[in-house]
Amino acid sequence: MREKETTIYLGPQHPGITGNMMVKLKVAGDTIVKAETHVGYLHRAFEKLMEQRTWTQSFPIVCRICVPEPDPNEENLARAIEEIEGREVPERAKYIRVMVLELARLATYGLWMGGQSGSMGLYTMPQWTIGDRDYILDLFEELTGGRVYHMYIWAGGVRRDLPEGFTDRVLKTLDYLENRLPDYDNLLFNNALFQKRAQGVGIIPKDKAIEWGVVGPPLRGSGIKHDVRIDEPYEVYDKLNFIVPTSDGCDVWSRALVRRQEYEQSISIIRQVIEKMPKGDYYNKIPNPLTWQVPPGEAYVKTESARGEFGYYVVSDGSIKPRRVHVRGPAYVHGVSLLEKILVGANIADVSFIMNSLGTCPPEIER
Amino acid sequence: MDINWLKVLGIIITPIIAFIVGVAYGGIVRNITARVQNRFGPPVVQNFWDIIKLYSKKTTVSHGWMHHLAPVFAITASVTTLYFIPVLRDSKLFANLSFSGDLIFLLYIMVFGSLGMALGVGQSGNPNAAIGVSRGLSMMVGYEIPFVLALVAIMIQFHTTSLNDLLAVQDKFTNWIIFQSPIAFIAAILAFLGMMGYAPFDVVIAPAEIASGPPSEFGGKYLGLMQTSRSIFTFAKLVLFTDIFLGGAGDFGTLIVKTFLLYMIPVLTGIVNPRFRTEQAIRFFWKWPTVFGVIAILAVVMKG
Amino acid sequence: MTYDKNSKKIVDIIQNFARKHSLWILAYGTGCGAIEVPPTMTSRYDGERFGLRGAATPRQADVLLITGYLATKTLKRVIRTYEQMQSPKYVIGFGSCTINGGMYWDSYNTIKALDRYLPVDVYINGCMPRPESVISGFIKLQQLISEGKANGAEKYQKNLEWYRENQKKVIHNWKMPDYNW
Amino acid sequence: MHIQDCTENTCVDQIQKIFHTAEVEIQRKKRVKVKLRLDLVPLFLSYARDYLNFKHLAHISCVDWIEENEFELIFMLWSYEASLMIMVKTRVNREKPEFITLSHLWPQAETYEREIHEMYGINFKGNERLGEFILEDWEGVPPMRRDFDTIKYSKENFYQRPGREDAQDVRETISKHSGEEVPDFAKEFSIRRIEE
Repeated sequence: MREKETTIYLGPQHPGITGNMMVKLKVAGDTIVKAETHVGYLHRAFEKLMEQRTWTQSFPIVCRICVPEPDPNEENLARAIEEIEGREVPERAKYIRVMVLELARLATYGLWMGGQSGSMGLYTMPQWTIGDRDYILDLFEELTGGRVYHMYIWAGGVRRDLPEGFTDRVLKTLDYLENRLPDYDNLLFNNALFQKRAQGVGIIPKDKAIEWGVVGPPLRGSGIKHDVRIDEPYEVYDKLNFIVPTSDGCDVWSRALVRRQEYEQSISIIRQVIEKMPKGDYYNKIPNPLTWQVPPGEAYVKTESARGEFGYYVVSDGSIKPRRVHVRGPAYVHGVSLLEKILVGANIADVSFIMNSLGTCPPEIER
Repeated sequence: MDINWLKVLGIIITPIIAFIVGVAYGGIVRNITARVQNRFGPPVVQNFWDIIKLYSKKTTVSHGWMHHLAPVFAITASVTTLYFIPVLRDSKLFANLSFSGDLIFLLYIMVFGSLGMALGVGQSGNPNAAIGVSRGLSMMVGYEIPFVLALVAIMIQFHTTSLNDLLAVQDKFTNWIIFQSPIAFIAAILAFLGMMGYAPFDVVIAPAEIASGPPSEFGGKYLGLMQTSRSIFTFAKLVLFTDIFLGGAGDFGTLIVKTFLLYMIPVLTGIVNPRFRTEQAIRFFWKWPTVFGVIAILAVVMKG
Repeated sequence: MTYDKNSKKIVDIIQNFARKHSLWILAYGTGCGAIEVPPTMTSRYDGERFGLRGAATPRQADVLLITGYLATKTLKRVIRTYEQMQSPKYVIGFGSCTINGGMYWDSYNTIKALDRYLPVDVYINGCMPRPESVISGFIKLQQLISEGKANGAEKYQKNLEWYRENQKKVIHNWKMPDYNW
Repeated sequence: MHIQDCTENTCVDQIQKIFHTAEVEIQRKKRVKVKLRLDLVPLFLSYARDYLNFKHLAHISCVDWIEENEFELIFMLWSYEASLMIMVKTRVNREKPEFITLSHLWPQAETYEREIHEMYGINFKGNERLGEFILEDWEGVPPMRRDFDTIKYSKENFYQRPGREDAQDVRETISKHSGEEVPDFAKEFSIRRIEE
């Protein structure tokens, strides 16, 4: 006998949904038969707006595409413009950029740990990690003036040099975060209940992961060693020592393990960056931003964000405004087509859990 | 007719005390949780403000009469449960309505509130609430089994189904039932974790999964009634467990200490644990707690 | 028994005091401002000190926090959500884009002034507002409540036609999704 | 044939051997640009996927070249083995934009197609889920086309709160309020408004 199917709308107003989107679920008993995502609740038409703004005015726009981690967006646009224009970036600026990107990664992983455990009812973890994430935001605030949106990475370098004694404060924060890791382990990663819930849930098979276009930690959690930082090194990642952790479980648990190890890797990367950072210029000055014309050309640049590969396709037609900026966020695939596939057969209790493990973030799906 | 005025007075003030203690416990728990979470936490009286606010809200929704009745069912069940539990031992005022078969009666009446809720929620038509209720009923099937087994073991051991008789048995510290039949206590305390609805057994109200479960569609006064009922029921359960296992209490000071310590078991477990899925939770209850319950009965029967 | 004016007043004071100290925020991240709500509620800034708490469903919530710009698609849901909430209810406009469109002033898909569509009690400006300013916005709301001035819901009921007219101007197809609860 | 260690140059040679009409160039390290006729694109993509091992569809994009009355479709493929990206570019007529769906090759192509359909109005034959995706109840020109004027639309449809006009150049406003003198080089910028 078939069980009666009910339709459940998960969102847009729902405490379990990761952002403003909706998943329409057809449920038989506790098992999901069909999932359909509905997005567009956050559409601000950024790509259209960027066609109305000058190149420099586009920077405040792109960082708002991904709220938890805005820096890869600025990095992408800056690198795309530099590639089209052939503008050199000073060595010091490259190191500073890597430092900012990795700090943003740490902050995002803090947020992710909170979201992942909050989605299964462990409310102590978000309180700790989001509280600790604030110390990173403090660093950002000192460096850039903004807690969440930084607009720090510009075409040609970074907006300002590091303040005096900043690197010491970064190291101090890193020490603090590293000392907190055993606490996180005890509460979340070594928690038998978390393992029990995460293992065998939300499986993305290895061959399907390639076919479905999975990126970032979910891809590495399916056993494929792909990281833009290694495969197509940008900035100074080729001069730094770090490993790309992978795990073969293909489930939520292995994705969690990958992220947990990357957290440590990021800390080590920032330490290396601070050690190796040269002195010198931090900004290759651009001409008057209101009349600055970027020569015609196109570029596709990629950055590895905490949730996967961020791709920007930028076209210039030689005017003071971009012709087209097309953003491909990691959640674009994860949040729509992938989610619809792996939710089928899952338990209704695991929807929010799986969404968190994929890093679904609606603002970058619809932009 | 001879009216026992003391009993009437007891009936009036018992729920009030239960409400105040229950709500205060809620506030203290929120504070303890906050301290574990590295923060300051709300004032201890926060839960009173919450409940007053809920009662002062205007309610404009209606989903039919069962929807109105559901919170009333809940509060009736809580208060009735409380009435059949002797709050203080050897006290005329707080002996309430306990009679010789009250343990068995309590087993039934404790379920009543959830069933009433189920009926009311069914009428609201909210799928989240419906799922929440079905989860709640499955969970109940899970934790009732070890709980009943533990109580049966105790009933056989002491040849009584009356709480007052059980209290009489535990006349001194070493005679507490927790020491006389520890295996039954283990089974019962594990069931108690499920009963209190803290993590890892809070699937019923899991916000990230089904909004807030059964109360999804209840706001304002309804939610206020349900919070009141929850506070009273929490207190009732704590007193029940204190009476059965910890030798009851002769005065309010002892009662507060014992119930509070007992309350800390589910609360502290809840702070550091995520929640089980429904089927995982039921599997848990039917594994170890049930085994302990059966062992307790076997031990009693063999001895006896 | 005679009707005593003072007694009603005392009840009012107690009610307002309770309302003021128990503000349940609806868990609805309507825009990017939702990223500053977790820090406000968690260990560093701890909004629970002021009686702020999350509420899972609109029926239980008191405060609708509009965290940023509203796309017209979301506006439709937000109106629906707002009307499901039980009064007294309050709306907080969070971020510059709720006030005058902010940086989305020329976008074709976002509304520019929130108070044309929903009655806003308190605006918090900034993009993003820091958690401190969020908390200060809530304290302002508490002040308004205790003075009895946070009456956006009443305004909405009285001027429903004006609000509806504005809403329908933006939402072309005024057919709400088929909820059956 | 299977290319395990495909570099930019071998890749270009391989493509030119099979697709004679394709314009292939190395844009930079790890980027190969291929310009193709519209009808050859599906063939080329399945060839690249199955024989050149470009398994990962990274991106599908669209650019409106209104001056040439054409849309440009761009497909990005990534090869995990070779760490190489090829960018396949093709042009579609703007009057009757049509292409076929790629969702049988890559399931996630469906999402890209839905978005491009909605934003540019390109019809992907075979994709069953075209239709409302991001926008709701949208009438008129697809918004990402160049001939759609977002400023005009938002002024007509949304209430614009007054008081923004003078805030377009912050510097000017500040100097008006506080009497601060604007330096000469800054005056030149303040003439140019965003709206022009």
